[in-house]
Amino acid sequence: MHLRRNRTRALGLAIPLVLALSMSACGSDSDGASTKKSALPAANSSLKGEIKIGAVLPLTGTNATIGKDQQRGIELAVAKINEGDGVLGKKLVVDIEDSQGTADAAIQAAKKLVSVGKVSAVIGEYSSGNSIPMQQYLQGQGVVGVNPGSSSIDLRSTGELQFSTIGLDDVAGKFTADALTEKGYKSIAILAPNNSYGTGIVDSVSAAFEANGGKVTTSGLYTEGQSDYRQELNRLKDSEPDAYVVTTYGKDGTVINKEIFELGLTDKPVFDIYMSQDVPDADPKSVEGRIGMDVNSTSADGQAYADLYEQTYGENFISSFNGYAYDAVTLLAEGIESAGSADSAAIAAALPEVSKTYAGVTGPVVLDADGQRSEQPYVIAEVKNGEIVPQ
Amino acid sequence: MSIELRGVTAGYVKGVSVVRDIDVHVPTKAITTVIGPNGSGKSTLLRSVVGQTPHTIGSIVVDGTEVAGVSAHRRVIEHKVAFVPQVANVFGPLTIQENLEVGGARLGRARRRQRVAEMLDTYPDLAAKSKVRAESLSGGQRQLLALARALMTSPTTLLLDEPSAGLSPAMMDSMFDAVRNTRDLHGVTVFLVEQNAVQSLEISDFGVVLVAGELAMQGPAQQILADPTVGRLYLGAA
Amino acid sequence: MVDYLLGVGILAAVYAINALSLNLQVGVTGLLNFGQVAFVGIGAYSVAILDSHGVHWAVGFAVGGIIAGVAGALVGRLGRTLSSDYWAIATLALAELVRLVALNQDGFTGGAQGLSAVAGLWTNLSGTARDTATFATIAALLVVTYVVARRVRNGQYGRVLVLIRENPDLAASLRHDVVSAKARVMALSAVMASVCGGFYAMYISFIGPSQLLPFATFLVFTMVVVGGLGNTTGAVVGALLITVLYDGTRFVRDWIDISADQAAGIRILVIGVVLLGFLLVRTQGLVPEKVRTAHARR
Amino acid sequence: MTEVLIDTAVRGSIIALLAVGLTLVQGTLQFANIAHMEFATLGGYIAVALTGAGLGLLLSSVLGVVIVAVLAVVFYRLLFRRLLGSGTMIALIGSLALAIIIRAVLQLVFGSRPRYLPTPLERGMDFHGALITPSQIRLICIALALLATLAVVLKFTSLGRAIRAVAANPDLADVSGLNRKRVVDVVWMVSAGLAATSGILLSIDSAVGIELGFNLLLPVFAAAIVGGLGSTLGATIAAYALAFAESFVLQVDWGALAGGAYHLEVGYRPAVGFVLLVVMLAFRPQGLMGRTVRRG
Repeated sequence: MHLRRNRTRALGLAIPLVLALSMSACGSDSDGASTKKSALPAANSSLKGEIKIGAVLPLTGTNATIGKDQQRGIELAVAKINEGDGVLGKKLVVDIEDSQGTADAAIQAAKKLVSVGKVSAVIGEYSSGNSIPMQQYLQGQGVVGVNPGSSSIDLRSTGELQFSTIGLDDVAGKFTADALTEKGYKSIAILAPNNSYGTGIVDSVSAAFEANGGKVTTSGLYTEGQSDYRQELNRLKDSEPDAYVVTTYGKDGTVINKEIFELGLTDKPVFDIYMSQDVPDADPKSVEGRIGMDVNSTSADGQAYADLYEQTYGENFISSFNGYAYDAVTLLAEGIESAGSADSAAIAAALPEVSKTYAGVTGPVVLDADGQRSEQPYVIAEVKNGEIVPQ
Repeated sequence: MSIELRGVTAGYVKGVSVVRDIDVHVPTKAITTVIGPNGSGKSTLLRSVVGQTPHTIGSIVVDGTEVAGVSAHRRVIEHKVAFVPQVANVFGPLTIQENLEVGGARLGRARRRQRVAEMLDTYPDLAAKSKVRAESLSGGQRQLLALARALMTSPTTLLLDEPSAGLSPAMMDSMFDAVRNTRDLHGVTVFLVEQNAVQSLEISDFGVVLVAGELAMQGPAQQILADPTVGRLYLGAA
Repeated sequence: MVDYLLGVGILAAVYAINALSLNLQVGVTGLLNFGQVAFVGIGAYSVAILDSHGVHWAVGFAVGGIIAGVAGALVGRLGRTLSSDYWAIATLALAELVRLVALNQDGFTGGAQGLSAVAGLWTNLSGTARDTATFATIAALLVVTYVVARRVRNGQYGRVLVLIRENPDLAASLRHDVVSAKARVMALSAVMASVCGGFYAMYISFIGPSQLLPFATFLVFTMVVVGGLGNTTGAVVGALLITVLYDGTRFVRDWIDISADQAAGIRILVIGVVLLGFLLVRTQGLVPEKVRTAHARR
Repeated sequence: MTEVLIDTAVRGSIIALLAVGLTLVQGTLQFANIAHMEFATLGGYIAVALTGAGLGLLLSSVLGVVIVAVLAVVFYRLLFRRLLGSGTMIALIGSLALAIIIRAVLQLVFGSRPRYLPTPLERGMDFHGALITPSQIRLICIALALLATLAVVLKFTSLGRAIRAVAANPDLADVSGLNRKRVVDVVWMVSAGLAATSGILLSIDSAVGIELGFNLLLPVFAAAIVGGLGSTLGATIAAYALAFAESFVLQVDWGALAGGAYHLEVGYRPAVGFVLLVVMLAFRPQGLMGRTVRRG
């Protein structure tokens, strides 16, 4: 391990023009493996052969933090399964590919998994804009797809081989709107990223909140990857709502949270949709006291899982999304077990049935007629002393 | 001060020479004019002396020192060569005063100031407009400014590329006067290229004729002027 | 594995068409188009948008070709008074404008989400057979493009284009209509690029604004430079090599133990180093253009 | 409206610091350096690295500027001299390649997540109804001071005169005895230093990411071109004008013209620069302050 890492360094130094490498001493902390505290349990040695499934995650790009967290969920699930009886007596292997956070790279990665790896199921991705085309591609190839992180309602119609272990925005939007109404806010201003997730959540929250008799003063969509979002935030501020509702992705969230603080938006309540997406990356001072909703990772079985996570990686969940990835792997494994083969169509047929009795670490995952998770425990939380705590 | 060209071959692109195997002697404190038809390589020859043709072979000796391979700005500083190009011969966005100051960039501050004053004295036309941008000057004034700029460093050798190009007949006369005065007053060796062969040869001591990149003739200016072939071809004589 | 190789082959052929188009502009005519990806996008979006309204792909190709051709001609005319570096920046800005529209006009283009489930080719086949048929189709398309590009390059018109690159003043003084010649070559190249874009959208079943990022253009620039600016065969060779290199680096993480972030960095770094290396050490590329060596430029 | 002015001052300063450098290099070498914007990104990351190594913010920033300035000269001598020998087109593509390489290396070293300089989070101060943070005030002041210094140096010192002379007529500068190579070295150093300053100021104001420089590419080119390439005063004015336009079009209620209420999507902000750029290039390629039409 050490040898290999050194070789990588040497390779980097050999590349001409890499003057900046002088700074590599204070370099990257993005290597997931290196932060591990205790090793994952070894696989059961009686397992013979392999069953391979794929995963396409945003390991680089805007959502790299989430991708890394999803990868952890997968690692934990695989370790748990292989520590026990494996799948059909074989060892479960998950090939993880990087989607680079873009749709075409996600599809290319899926193509590689399908054509080289011959996998019968692919887990992924995180952004709806990537998950939707990827699932459509998988559907065309007759491969099962399981979405562990996207919430656009368009995922309902990607095909009968496609599933989600996370509740979609129609579920989340209703929950959010009800929470806002319950807190007594009469008007809200919404900011979301300009992508399919953002447009979806704005639509579903707005519709549900207005149905509750509330008013949406303005809704803004921001372009990801900018260095400054003051324009967008000033628009929210100028519309003078009772509360601001924001949902961002980590990378932009840090800048947005900083500017929310600087521009004094924190004088009013700031409600965060999927808090764990952006709060962990933000300057703690800028999000202190922030309220918001998030998916609830801690179900009955969840606490043991949370402990295992903490033990293995030496820190608390960095997002909520590891759990859905964990559930995606475990549910698929149970589906394969129940189908008795790794054939895509057989797995797809078995999954809804299996899901009825499956107790996930994120709670029950009952798949509806569209293969989508029909129940989703959410939680209202707030940031206290830099930690997200349930309210 | 004298210039010796021996076997000079020069061009802008490697392997494509514009002038070939030129041997020319430019005597000290004399005015020597190069004439020849368009495209005969007159300017290229001149530019090889100041070091502005990228590819030059042969020997160029200025005042006893080989300068081939020496960069243009060092030829100017160390070998006291000054050059006035034909077009783009002033710094347009800079004022007249600034143009002169750039010409004397290598002088000390006090010396530079003194030279600027001297130049403005010598050319009262320029003095009146010293704070004006050079690009707003007329063609003749520009040519004068270019000359003054070149003289800032008190050169011993002055190279002029078609100083009369584009000037009105009256301006042309004063230009040639200025060239001759410069030589007479400062004892400068002048090597110039001219389209206007008759007038330039009249103020010159020696002449050089280039044809298609090769040396056709050289000798005293009067002799060239009198040569019937040259006269018929380049001097517009009947 | 066969399927994956076919996939790489299809991708390489798509890129080769793109490179042939860019080579006509940059290599032959000296028009530094940094916005090539916009033409590709026009083709891809035309096919995808019309497909989502149930229109046959052939119509999509035709519409995309016409729009791209007109756009190309207009951009070519924009070059009238501009020096090459200004024009390059202008094309980059135009391409970014196209991307911005694609991103923000969500009713039309699907916005950030793009348009997915674009109908593929050979839907009556499946598996390897389908990939093989798709590969055969794009290969045939590549051959046609190659023949056209070669004829243009080696014909009278091609000589005018090279003259425009080497010496625009001379070209104008020889009474060549420089503006019109530029506009025509831009139009032709734009049509080629739009066809390749339409095909790509069908093959990958998706088009979105993230595919219109400038890096897509720069990748094709690398292909053209590596192959040899101005050489038609070179463009194809460069496209093949760079596709294999770029797609191959996807496997880097399978061989050495690095983080995904670093792997992504290396993939981009490889392209940058190859491009710069060729420009510095072997400017003429692998398959040099003949005229270039004879008249070295200043 | 105060918001628009603050916005203009902040963004205009960032763009101006980059645009004057771009325009200086363009003026002296007649080539558009696409990698120029990456000097800003480099500056930000080097400052991040140095603060991470325990140096103070001010020292890290100054060192960052110096390191980038030196690097730029190294790039110029090792790469661009040779590339320029093969023509401006090759140099332009080469600068693009360098930009890609710098970004890739930064991603390799720092990862793709944004980095922050250790500055305290500060609440904005009320300034005629809009909020401005102390770091923004510093940003504007530093930028204006640097731009003014540059203007004075260019106008009144012999170095400035030499730079202007080389920009106006490089060949004539040679035969006037100016050491053009040295002047160009200085120009690279100064413009890269200004770019790095811009990047560091932006990093302090928000964050530094891999895309920092690239996101500024077109606005900066727009400012430099609109200002008339080679004119630093023009570039400065154009930078602030562009920033104002970007902010203004978003504030205007375009719908009011038709009786409704419609504000342009904020996502279209970059389009202002693109459109300005293309319109300028189509109709007035010499720029607002440009005096001569360049070679076609």
